[in-house]
Amino acid sequence: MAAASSFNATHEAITVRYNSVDHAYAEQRDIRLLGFVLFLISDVVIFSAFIFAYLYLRNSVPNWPPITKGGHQLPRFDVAYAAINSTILFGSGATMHSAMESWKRLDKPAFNLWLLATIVLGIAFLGGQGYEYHSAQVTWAGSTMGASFFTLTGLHGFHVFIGIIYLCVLYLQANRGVYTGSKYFGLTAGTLYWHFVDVIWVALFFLFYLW
Amino acid sequence: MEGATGVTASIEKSIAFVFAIVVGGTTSFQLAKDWKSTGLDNQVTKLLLGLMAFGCILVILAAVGVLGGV
Amino acid sequence: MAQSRAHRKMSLGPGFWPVTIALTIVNVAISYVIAVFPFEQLVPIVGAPADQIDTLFRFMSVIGNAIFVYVLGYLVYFAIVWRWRPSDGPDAIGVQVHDVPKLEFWWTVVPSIIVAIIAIFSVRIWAGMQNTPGDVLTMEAIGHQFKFEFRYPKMKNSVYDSMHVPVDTPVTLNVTSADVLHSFWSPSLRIKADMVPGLVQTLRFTPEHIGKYAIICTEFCGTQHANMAAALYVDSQQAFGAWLSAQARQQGQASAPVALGSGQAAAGQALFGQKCSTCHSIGPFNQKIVGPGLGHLFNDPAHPALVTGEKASPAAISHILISGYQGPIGVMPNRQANALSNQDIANLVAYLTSLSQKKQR
Amino acid sequence: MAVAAHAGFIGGDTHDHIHPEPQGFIRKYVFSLDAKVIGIQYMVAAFLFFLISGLLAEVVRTQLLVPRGAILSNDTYNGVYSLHGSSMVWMVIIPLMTGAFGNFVMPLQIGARDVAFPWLNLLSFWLFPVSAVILFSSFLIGAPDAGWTEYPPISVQGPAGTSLWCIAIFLIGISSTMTGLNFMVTIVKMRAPGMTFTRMPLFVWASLATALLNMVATAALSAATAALFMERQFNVPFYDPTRGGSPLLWQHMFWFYSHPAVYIMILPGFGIVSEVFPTFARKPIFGYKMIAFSSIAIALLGFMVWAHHMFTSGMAPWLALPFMILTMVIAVPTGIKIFSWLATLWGGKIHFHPAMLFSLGFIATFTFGGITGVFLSSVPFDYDAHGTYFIVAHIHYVLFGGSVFALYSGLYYWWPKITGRMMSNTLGVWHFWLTFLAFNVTFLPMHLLGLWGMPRRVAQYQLHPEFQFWNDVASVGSYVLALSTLILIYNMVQSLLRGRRAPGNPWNARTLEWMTTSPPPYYNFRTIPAVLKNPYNFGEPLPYIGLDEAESAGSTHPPAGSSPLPAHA
Repeated sequence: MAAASSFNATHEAITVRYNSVDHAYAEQRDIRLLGFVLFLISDVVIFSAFIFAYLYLRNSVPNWPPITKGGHQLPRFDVAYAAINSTILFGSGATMHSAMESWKRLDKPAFNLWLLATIVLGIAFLGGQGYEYHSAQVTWAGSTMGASFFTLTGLHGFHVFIGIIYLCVLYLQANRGVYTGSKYFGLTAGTLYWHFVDVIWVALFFLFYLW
Repeated sequence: MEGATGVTASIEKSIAFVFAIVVGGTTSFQLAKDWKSTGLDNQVTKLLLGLMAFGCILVILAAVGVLGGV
Repeated sequence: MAQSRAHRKMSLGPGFWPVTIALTIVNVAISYVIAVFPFEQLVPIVGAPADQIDTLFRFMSVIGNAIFVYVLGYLVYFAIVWRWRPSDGPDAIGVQVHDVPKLEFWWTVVPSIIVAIIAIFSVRIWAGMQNTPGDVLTMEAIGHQFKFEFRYPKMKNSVYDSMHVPVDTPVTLNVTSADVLHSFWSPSLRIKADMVPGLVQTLRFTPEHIGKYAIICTEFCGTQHANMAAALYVDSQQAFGAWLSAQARQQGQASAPVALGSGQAAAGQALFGQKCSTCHSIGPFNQKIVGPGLGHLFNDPAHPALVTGEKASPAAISHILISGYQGPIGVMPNRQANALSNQDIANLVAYLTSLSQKKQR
Repeated sequence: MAVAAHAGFIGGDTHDHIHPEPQGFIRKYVFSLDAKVIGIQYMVAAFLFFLISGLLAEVVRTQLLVPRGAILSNDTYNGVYSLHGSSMVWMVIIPLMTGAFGNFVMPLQIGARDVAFPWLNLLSFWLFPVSAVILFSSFLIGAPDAGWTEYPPISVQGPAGTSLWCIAIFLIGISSTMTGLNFMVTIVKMRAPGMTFTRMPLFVWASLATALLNMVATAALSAATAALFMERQFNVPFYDPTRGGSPLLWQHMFWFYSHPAVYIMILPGFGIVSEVFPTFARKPIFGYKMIAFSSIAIALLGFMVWAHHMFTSGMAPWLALPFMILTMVIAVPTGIKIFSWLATLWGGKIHFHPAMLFSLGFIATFTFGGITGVFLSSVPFDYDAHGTYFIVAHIHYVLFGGSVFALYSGLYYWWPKITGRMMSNTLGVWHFWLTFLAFNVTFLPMHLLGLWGMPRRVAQYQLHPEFQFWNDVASVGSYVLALSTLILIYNMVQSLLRGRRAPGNPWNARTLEWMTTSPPPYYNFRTIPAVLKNPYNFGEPLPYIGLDEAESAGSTHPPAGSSPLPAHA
């Protein structure tokens, strides 16, 4: 009977699926991981929408930076300064990756060190952004350049801020023993999130400073 | 904000250049080490690390004046 | 497999072919009606490209009608013929057929071909609309809340609310907006373009039939959007020339000073009813419709001065009527927009002054 | 049976539920984590908003009884139709399609105990009534007046309530994104063992396609409304052309969401019809794979056609052509679905249950709306019809004649499963015929009005009093439409109060949700069944093993001589 053989095949697949002792956790982990990656994708769409707005506004005027009503052209953003700040953020991505690798090697002290380094670098980046905002010559409401710049970098800065808080929580949880053995999905998610925040900055750095 | 001029800008660019070499090198090394790992999380991580290395290349290009020059 | 072979031997069901033939006859009949339906009598057409768009619409209607009649016809027919009958018993099931790949192939391919034909037809008409030769008359239409402004080359001032074009002359109409989005549409032109502030769009058409047609705003633009309209006059060449010179004469006159003393309050009252009462009441200042009430201009405590800050006087009122007003209270169009002659302005001032005097007594 | 002995092992038992069964009224019915309860909450709330926005529609039709406008000032009227549109789209149809039926039916159909992230689901739901209240409260401070599309710059200058509109739409957008994400993970990861993608019921396929749209497209809406809010409140230039912004930017961002949103509103409806047809025609769905594939094709193509709403807006003219052609291409997968449903009817044993009637009516009206949709995708014709009542007619043929008919069909179909009570078929049949006739009387004349010269969003048509007759016909039709809804309400109430108790599987349907009691227990299935085949093979044994005997009692097929389908009306 076709039905019977198909049942046997299904049955075997199910047996394999439930064979692992930790299958419940593994399954939950897979579900959460997929959910988290999809969340990152929808976040990418939000950034993309604002980036589209920026490109559209930029493309709809003959000069960029735009010329104000008074007839003077707005200044470009400071590339050299932003380049340093960018490397700080990218560096925090590298330290985060090292932290995760230390965790996988079960090297707790190295993990703590790298994670703290990541947090410090993240705060340094935010500070650098704050200084740039403080000394900026364009304003949020003053021009389309200011509108897209402050909206996008502000949204990104908000993500960095949330990320720093998340990393602090992870630091506390990891040292309280919330994560054990192969059960450390929170750390995976934190790493992915932090890398994602870094990569968004690559796009913003290119769009606002280099182009 | 208006870019810093003269000596300040050169110093800033040199710092950025050195930083970017270090970070980009580290990232590329990490990427190479993880190259064969599997699983959704690792695949995404590799993609993101690659893009970050690309970001470091952008910084280097900016520091040597290929990109972002007025 | 066995099932599908069995199904192939089965007939298509009782009455399938007669129904198909009947639906085809219905289709042909409706297609004929669509083809000869005098749509241009319901909404008269001005000229190219309206005729082509009507042809496209007829063509798509014939095809769309054919698809709809077959779908609806088979839907009803299948539902009746294959209905469950009590004699079938409660557990009766239908013919267990899952797939007929050949059929599915054809109902993917045939609609693809049909939409391809519609697409090609549309692209051809679209391309023709882009390439209308000759810019014999190039003019501008500008949307305002809630008026259409028309600008002609060589004419100093704009014309409001009516657009005149000469027959058999290709017209290039550049449309834009002074404030918010509007849309320039004439059902008789069969084309429209949104009027976007800061952006100029071009419409091209060639009027072929003399007459008066409607121009309508089809993009929401504010409170009075529903009443934003204008008239499109297709004139004979001579009439168009006469209209142009009359405009020039009127505009010359309009630059002469207004003789306020010659105003007639009664004529002003009639004019107020036509042109002002959609926005202004003759009650006190606070009795607003769109703009303030104008019944007590000289003696309302809520209205010590005009909205411009000047003290109310016949000269100040006529100034507002001439130049219009734009400020925190709202926007009032200027004399061109309201098509006010010097005599009209004098009459209105006389009427508004008389209102205040009446109240004082 | 040997199979039964394996059951516990195959699916695990009720203890592996994601979260323990809550106790107490609040945790059970208010802040419930259970997808079924959340689905019912969505249904109740959205139905309430349906009545409110339906009332707003009646106000619109009453206003247009006479050319000068019968009852309202222009400003009030503009607020009324804007809120009618906004709330029908975001507070009624989308929540009913994904929130209500998606939450109640989809996890049952894939044999899951719940959705992947119950807490996220709870949050998604509670954002919905909150945003609806914010939306409706905009009436208090000046309702948004620029229609549901809120094109700037008029929306930037619009009444204070426009900012509330932005907040409400932002929040409902976040809620939609989270629901999409949740459903996507649920469908990809939590299907019962053996339920391969080609064994999923078609409503699940439709939900999967919808989840993709919800997750990706809605994020663009959130960005667009956030920017509009910033421009209104903080004077940040995005859309105001006098300050370097672009009104067209909004249109691009808005339609990048709102075109896929039409598919969010119709794809689950396709799924519902694809469930109802086989059950009441007692036949397998014709062309299962093509229907499933076309859902995905429509979803993907749906991302690439947004600018067909902007042919007259001032894009570069040549850009219109690719958008026109892609839009026409969507007609092909949609046609495949319609032909497949027709073929499903052929050779069936069709029972005219109200659910079936609404699905049949759906085919008729949706086909009509689809055909006018192809008309509108043709650029030259769109130059004429854009922004007129022709558009109003088209959108109602696809959103009322399409989505709402499908929702009614789903309501009659799953009502016994949801409530455990049967509804009156006679009243259902009356409801269908009144709705169907009144719907066509209301919206068919609008095609004519549009081409004749009546623009949409007008509070008056005093310049064209000749439009009055057909406007009055439409208004009378809309009143009958409102009355027909009262029949539905009466039917639901009498069913809840004294309806016959529903068996687990009243229609002898074959998808998994009918393999448990009505209403389903908290954990859905005592033991998760294994799935052997596609569900639609009537005349074969049910393709499930490991079902709990007590729960699925009376649903093994065919139970000779028992529980006939409900008699005809």
